[in-house]
Amino acid sequence: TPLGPTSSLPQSFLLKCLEQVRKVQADGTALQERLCAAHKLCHPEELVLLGHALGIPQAPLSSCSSQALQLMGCLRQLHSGLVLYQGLLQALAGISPELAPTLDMLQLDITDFAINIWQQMEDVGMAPAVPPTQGTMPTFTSAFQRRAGGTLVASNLQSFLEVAYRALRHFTKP
Amino acid sequence: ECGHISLPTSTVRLGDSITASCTISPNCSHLGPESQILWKLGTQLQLGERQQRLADGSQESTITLPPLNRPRDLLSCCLRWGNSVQILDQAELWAGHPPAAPHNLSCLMNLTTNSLICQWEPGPHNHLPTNFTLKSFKSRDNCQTQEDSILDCVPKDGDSHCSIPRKYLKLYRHMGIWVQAENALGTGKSPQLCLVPMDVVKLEPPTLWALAPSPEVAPPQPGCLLLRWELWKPSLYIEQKCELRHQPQLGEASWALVGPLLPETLQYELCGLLPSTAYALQMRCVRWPLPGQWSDWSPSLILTTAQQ
Amino acid sequence: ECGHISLPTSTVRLGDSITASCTISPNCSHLGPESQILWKLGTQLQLGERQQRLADGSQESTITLPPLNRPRDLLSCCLRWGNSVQILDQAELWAGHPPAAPHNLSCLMNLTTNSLICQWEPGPHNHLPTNFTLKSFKSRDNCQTQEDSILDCVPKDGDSHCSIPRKYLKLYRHMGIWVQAENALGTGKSPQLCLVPMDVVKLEPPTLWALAPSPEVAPPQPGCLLLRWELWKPSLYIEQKCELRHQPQLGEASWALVGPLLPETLQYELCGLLPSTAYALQMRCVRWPLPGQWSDWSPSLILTTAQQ
Repeated sequence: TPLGPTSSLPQSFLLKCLEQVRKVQADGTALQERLCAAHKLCHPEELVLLGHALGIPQAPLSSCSSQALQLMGCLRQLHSGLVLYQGLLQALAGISPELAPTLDMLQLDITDFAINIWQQMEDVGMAPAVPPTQGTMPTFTSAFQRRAGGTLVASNLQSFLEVAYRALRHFTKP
Repeated sequence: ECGHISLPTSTVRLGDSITASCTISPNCSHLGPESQILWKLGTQLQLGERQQRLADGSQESTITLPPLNRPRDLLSCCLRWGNSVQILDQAELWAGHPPAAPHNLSCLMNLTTNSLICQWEPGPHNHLPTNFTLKSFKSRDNCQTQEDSILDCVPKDGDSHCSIPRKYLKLYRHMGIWVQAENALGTGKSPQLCLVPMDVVKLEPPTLWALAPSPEVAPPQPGCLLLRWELWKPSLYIEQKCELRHQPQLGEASWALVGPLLPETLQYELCGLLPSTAYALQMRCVRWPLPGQWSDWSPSLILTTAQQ
Repeated sequence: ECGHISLPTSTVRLGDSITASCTISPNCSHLGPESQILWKLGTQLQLGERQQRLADGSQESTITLPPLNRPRDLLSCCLRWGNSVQILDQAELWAGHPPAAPHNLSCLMNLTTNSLICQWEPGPHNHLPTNFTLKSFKSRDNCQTQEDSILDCVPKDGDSHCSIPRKYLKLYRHMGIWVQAENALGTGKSPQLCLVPMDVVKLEPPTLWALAPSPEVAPPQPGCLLLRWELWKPSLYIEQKCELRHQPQLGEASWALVGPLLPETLQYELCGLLPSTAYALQMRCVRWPLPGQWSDWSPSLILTTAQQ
């Protein structure tokens, strides 16, 4: 059911987005729990310095924050953020055999979510002309860096999703 | 080669017949000039309609077999040799029907194995080796257009179900699915389903508990019961509504339904019940407001209401 | 790389200690000139013995760890940064023992699966990931010389048995077999077996039947029983001898042994028994005169002798 850019999107699309945010959050939590259990990397704040050195990028969500809430801008930022996280998770490939299934599930769910947003934006004619790219990704040169990177990326992803969830919640209110 | 059977096809419909020919080459040692070619279908010896000598000196016999009424048979080309019958070549004959279109195709998304499991009914046995393949494609609209290549899911031999792993699925997009049956005589296709995996999630029922009276929890009023329930853990991210049903353990009492109920409730008082009576309580949930399938009813929780 | 731990080895014997060093590169942003390097073993923070500035401006700390008493531990190289402790690198430390030599290696040739199944006892746990491999070679003599390359049979994770399929076996030739256990600290080898697969065939017991009286078969004398038995089908090609044992079902009676008996007997009269008494009968067979292993005793056949 196509809609004009100004009016809100179909309710079912926004409800699906909320469900997908919760699903990706659950996957992210599973990854964090396993990194903590298997490798004692339980506190991202212990890895800030390493994060700077590795150059792990963060995804902006200014149009989703309460101060400047704007539906289409928020969706665009949410989509490119998800694309960024797809790239970061791919860079973590080979993290460890025990974590690989959890990482795969997270990647699949993020990819699904990104495609849904993109296709909905296309359906309402609001998709950017050029799809966003992942940009330069950090290179993790050791097993430890992949695990530490995984802890930082998972933590950043949870904060990213928290902001997105609040904005989507706002947009779904009748 | 001493003898060679040639057939137009080795598979025909039950009741059809086949014309076969067998050529015995001249250099088939010990071959007398006018050796008689015989045919054996199963265990029955028969003469061909026509036997002729070909230009290159080989002998050729042709036979039109009676309508085949057995799914599988062996046709042998033989030669009388002294007082024995020598087999020189053999061919397998199959008879059956083209496969019926599989029917009753249904699919469920399993959150435990994270795969879409589809099952179908193969239809009547067609007596021939038949391959079933579950075929699917992703679609941007209601399965009118195909977004990418067709995925084949091949079930284990004899199975009438197949499961598509998570990595081949787009959980929130439409996909067209059908079953194709194929044997030597043709192909049968089931009607095509068009579904969204998340809309066919198979939820496990919630877990029901009695709420034991404690300092924080006052004991229930007479005719009331204190309960709590928890959603099935892998489905926590899915917004759901639930229903409760209860039935006094008295003879042929019927179920009474209570709902819709919120999926997560730490404390719920169910009232309007008969005092000091044992009740069976069951609960089920469904994805809501997004489309979904009801879970089965949970196993019964048996609780007894307080005395008057 | 911001920080890098270097270790001589990541696996030592339990109770040994390790000297590690960690180098923090100057370009690790926000690094103050005299940042203090800290070490964390498990959850315990420690200072290194020595911290020095290297020519290229990086800082290096060295630490000799206390004797390791846990099979697996995590060593982290950290930096005090503001009031937080930042982890810059992490290394897994393993402590255990070289593998003990596996023992009690024994093999049986299984005629049903047509494979040589060997089992062993792995010996005490050595706390380290350990790979077991069943190694074998064919030999023309008594396993003094090796005829061909060594075959590796790798058991499933955690299993202490492995089966060598028929196609790798010469059933009537000698083969040398041993088990090798390997972990980061060394290798343990079991004593070598030298066997011929056919000499270690595991026979299933024969099947015992009562012989019902019939026109051809006169009823048994008092104190006698009429029996027949059949060899285990897959072993029919093996010449065998058998033994029968019987025990009256009376309190603590012991088994009486009858043998050797021919492997195939259509009718056998067992006499010298107490009249109208229930007897338990069992039978076993062995490859004979060629070497072999006795089968287990067959399940009991309970028969009662006629009255006086």
